[in-house]
Amino acid sequence: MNMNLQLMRLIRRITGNDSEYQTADQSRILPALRLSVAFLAILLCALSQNAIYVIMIIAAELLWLSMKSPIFIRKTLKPVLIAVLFCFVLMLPAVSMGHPRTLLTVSMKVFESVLILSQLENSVSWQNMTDAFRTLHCPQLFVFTLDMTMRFLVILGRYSNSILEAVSLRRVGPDHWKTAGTGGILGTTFLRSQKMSLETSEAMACRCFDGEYRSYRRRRFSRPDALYALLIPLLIALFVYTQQAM
Amino acid sequence: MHIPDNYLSPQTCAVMAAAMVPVWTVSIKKVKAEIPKVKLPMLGVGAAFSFLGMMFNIPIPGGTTGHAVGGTLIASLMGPYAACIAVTVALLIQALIFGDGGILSFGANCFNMAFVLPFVGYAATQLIMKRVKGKNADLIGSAIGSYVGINAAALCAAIEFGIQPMLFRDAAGNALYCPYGLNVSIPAMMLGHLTLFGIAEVVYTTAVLAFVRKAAPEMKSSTEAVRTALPLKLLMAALVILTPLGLLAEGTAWGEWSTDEIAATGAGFTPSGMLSGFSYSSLIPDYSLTGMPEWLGYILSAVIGAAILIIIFKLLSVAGNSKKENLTV
Amino acid sequence: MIELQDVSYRYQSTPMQDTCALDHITCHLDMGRCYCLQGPNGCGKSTLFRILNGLSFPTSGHYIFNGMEITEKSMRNPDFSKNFHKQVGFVFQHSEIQLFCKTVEEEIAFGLQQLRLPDSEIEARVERYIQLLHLENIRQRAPFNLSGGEQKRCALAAVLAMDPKVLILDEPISGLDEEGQEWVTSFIRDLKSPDRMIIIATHQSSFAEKVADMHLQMTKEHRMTFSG
Amino acid sequence: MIELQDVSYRYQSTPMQDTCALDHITCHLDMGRCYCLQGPNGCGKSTLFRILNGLSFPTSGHYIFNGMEITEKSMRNPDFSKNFHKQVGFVFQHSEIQLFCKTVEEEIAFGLQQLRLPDSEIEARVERYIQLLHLENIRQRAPFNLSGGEQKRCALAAVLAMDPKVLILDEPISGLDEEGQEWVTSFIRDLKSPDRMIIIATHQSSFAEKVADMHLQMTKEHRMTFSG
Ligand SMILES: Nc1ncnc2c1ncn2[C@@H]1O[C@H](COP(=O)(O)OP(=O)(O)OP(=O)(O)O)[C@@H](O)[C@H]1O
Ligand SMILES: Nc1ncnc2c1ncn2[C@@H]1O[C@H](COP(=O)(O)OP(=O)(O)OP(=O)(O)O)[C@@H](O)[C@H]1O
Ligand SMILES: [Mg+2]
Ligand SMILES: [Mg+2]
Repeated sequence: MNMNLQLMRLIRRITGNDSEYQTADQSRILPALRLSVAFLAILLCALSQNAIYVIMIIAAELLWLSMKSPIFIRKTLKPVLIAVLFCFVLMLPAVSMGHPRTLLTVSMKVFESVLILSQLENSVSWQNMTDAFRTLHCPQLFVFTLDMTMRFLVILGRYSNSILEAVSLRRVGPDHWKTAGTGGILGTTFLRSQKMSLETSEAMACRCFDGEYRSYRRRRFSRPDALYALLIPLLIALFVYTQQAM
Repeated sequence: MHIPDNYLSPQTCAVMAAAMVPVWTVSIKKVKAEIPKVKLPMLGVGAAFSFLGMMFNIPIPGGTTGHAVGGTLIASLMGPYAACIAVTVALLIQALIFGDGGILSFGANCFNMAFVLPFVGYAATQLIMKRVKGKNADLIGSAIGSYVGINAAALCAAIEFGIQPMLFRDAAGNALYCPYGLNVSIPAMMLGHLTLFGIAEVVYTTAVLAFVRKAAPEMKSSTEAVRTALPLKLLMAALVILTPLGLLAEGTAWGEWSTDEIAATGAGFTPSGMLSGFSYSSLIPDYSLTGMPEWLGYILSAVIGAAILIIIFKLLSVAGNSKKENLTV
Repeated sequence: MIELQDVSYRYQSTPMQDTCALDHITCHLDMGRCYCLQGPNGCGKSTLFRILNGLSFPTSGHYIFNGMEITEKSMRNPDFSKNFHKQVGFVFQHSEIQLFCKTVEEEIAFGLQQLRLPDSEIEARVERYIQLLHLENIRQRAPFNLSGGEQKRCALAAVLAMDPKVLILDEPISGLDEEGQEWVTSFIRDLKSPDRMIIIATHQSSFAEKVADMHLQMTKEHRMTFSG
Repeated sequence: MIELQDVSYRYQSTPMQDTCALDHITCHLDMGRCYCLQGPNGCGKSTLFRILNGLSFPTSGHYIFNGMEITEKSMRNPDFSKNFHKQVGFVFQHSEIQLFCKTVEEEIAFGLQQLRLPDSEIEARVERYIQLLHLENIRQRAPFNLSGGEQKRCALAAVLAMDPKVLILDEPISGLDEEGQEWVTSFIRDLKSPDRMIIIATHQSSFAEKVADMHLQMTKEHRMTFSG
């Protein structure tokens, strides 16, 4: 039963970070645009045959990151460091197998792509992410499923949190497996969260939801967006230049 | 089993993504037609199940991680088409929100875990269920099905890894992406999945199924209607045959092109110089990189150095008051 | 307008065990009236409301809305169900699960957008209901981070803004402060009109007395008894 | 017994933006009293209760319970926190998120088992509270499948059965039917004793009048003003 609680704590940790910083360091750029630029940058880096392009992207990303709040930086860098460390350890044997360069190129590219993704995920909330996929004309069913999944996870996290609090209030005895009695707690939590997310979708239906999301005061394509969009030709030009000139 | 970006060549990723497009199209059509609208939110719950299973991942040698996927589980609850969509969504969330598995390799990850796994798992499940009689036939079927499914998916991932060094090398003969051949990747991948992760998937699948059967029988009701139609079987066969072919074709073409191109430009880029330039000692030695204009090297080093310094100081400033943990039970 | 013919409902929580929630209910509800439904805990009020909103369907019996029977099958037709939901507004008993948007403003705008109203109209209505329900200070906040009473206000605003012909409110004043309770009372009174029906479940007799034309009473045995 | 010294609380929803919920609250609550806390929606009642229960901690100021300060650090000590929770009972505003067992019976027995009471005593108390709160018909049901009022009763039973010295009830009668409201009123009156403190938040003045010795009033500005 302690394992049950432990699992729920884990779920809370996994899903809880959404509500904590839901609008933290939110970027003012259209999410769809941000998603596209991030994708392009990762793609070009992967295609790049030399290191300069990748290093340039890393430099730009780091510079941008250094302007952010410390909390944001820590949140962003944690997954990056883990991924790079993991990659480095994995690729180390390759050096002795006659691929010395692979270690470096792959680690560097992993650093770059995880950094881009991590910044993206920290500066665009998941709801905006759903928006972005809608803007990019993904199938409705897909967007809907994405939305429902995130909703369920958020509800699950929030609900686990309050259940854990409720348990802590009444779990006043010494830890003992016999007196625990919370064996079904994880299952109950799942069922209950599922019921709650179903009810939420019912509430949406009651307000005439027909599967098509529209956003209130939909963001128009503004001047910062246009500037940001300039990154696309810039990235491509830089790519072409670095691939040829050096 | 999440393949991160840059372990596979962009070409491989493109082929895998292209292979997924018809699968996704068919799945969406099928789900729309066969699952009643009120049950659609269950897709989200399925995706969340899969997502949670995938959070408990353990790194394995060969460049990826091992974990339960729950694809067969969703397939036996809601059918393979729904499972395809649900796992796709779970993978997308992992890639975008948790940085697990790459964006470019998203197609490849979906191919393994959202296509091969649930469909193979479902087929195996159905096969077993027809042979076995009794109350627990569905549990036994799903158990074996999930084991077969996850191993099929792991094999696919291993092959994708393993063909990288054969197809993609730079002028100096170094692997551009994952450096391990099939002789390394297949044992590395399968060893874990035939044992630990295969069992984890089986346990996860049967535990949740048994739980759902007991606690929420209504969740299980929409499964009977789903049948793997003949066109899909054909499509599957075609994909199984065509995808590796496509990979080979793409790979060789690119490989030749890149060597040619590098040979043609000749003077500028010298991989070996670059390598000795910064693979030892610090990342950017002597404040410049061989092979690039000196001024650019200076600027880049300065930018990176300054940024890193600022970041370090900012991190130090919050190091003391570590993040508030919620009260634990 | 609304007709329930011998409606029963049983919750099938497990295959073995089912719970009766409604037992052979027959009644006829007309436009232009304000009904108050009262009854002890667990008598089936919320269940009845789910059926009236086409979220659950009678285990036996028929629910006829405006001459058309509402069944699981008919609700599967998206056009039909959207049209039905356009006419019926529902405030849940637990309003925290009824809120799903990023901000209070968007929450109120959601239904209006689904009705495809022009943008200017949407903005005007959002503004109006934010002011009516005193949500000015929290208009940009996330609904799930609000206090219980604030959530109820937000849910009320979101549904009332859509101006449905049939308005179903499950315990609309529980959790509201006294000012809010008074506001809801007077708002419902103003809302009454010949082409609108209001159905309210409540445990507060004083409130029921103030707003209702007709009282419906449910018993512990999940049956309905009328009382003028 | 309970002392709040200049307690403020701010919800930090984002690093940039935070919401004030309590603003420099100082008060002293004694054993043997029944306090009623009233105030408009969103004034901070539930937040105050979270702090009193050691679920949140003051952003600034001190909360002293029985001579010991309750801080995040002291609550991390399992023995200390268990001993603290043993003395304080709390019924949530949304009681549906407070229930976590498989059946109503288990829910009530959970806390009693934690207290290491003898089995016979546990059974007797469970039986007693099931009868007191009219839960006989639903004793074997899963709490999350109950109606709103039934859930509230179940949460009340689970907490009251533990017989804590300090009892904190967040809107205990909202969602209860009239019979239930009366029962809670009379039960709280009977419960009053020199070695027990009861703190209740409510929006219903009539209820507050009936049970409270002392009225605490909170304002929209998240401050506390006393009134005899
Ligand atoms: N999801 C569910 N599964 C099984 N039984 C349920 C479920 N929801 C409600 N019930 C049962 O159905 C009956 C009617 O519940 P309902 O919620 O309609 O009551 P209610 O009149 O709204 O009560 P309250 O005044 O407490 O809100 C109750 O006995 C309840 O336990
Ligand atoms: N999790 C949260 N995150 C951010 N702000 C919150 C959160 N919970 C409550 N608040 C805000 O804190 C303030 C106090 O909330 P609280 O729940 O304590 O009010 P309350 O007095 O209990 O109101 P009610 O009578 O409506 O229950 C409100 O302005 C509310 O919006
Ligand atoms: Mg109800
Ligand atoms: Mg409150």
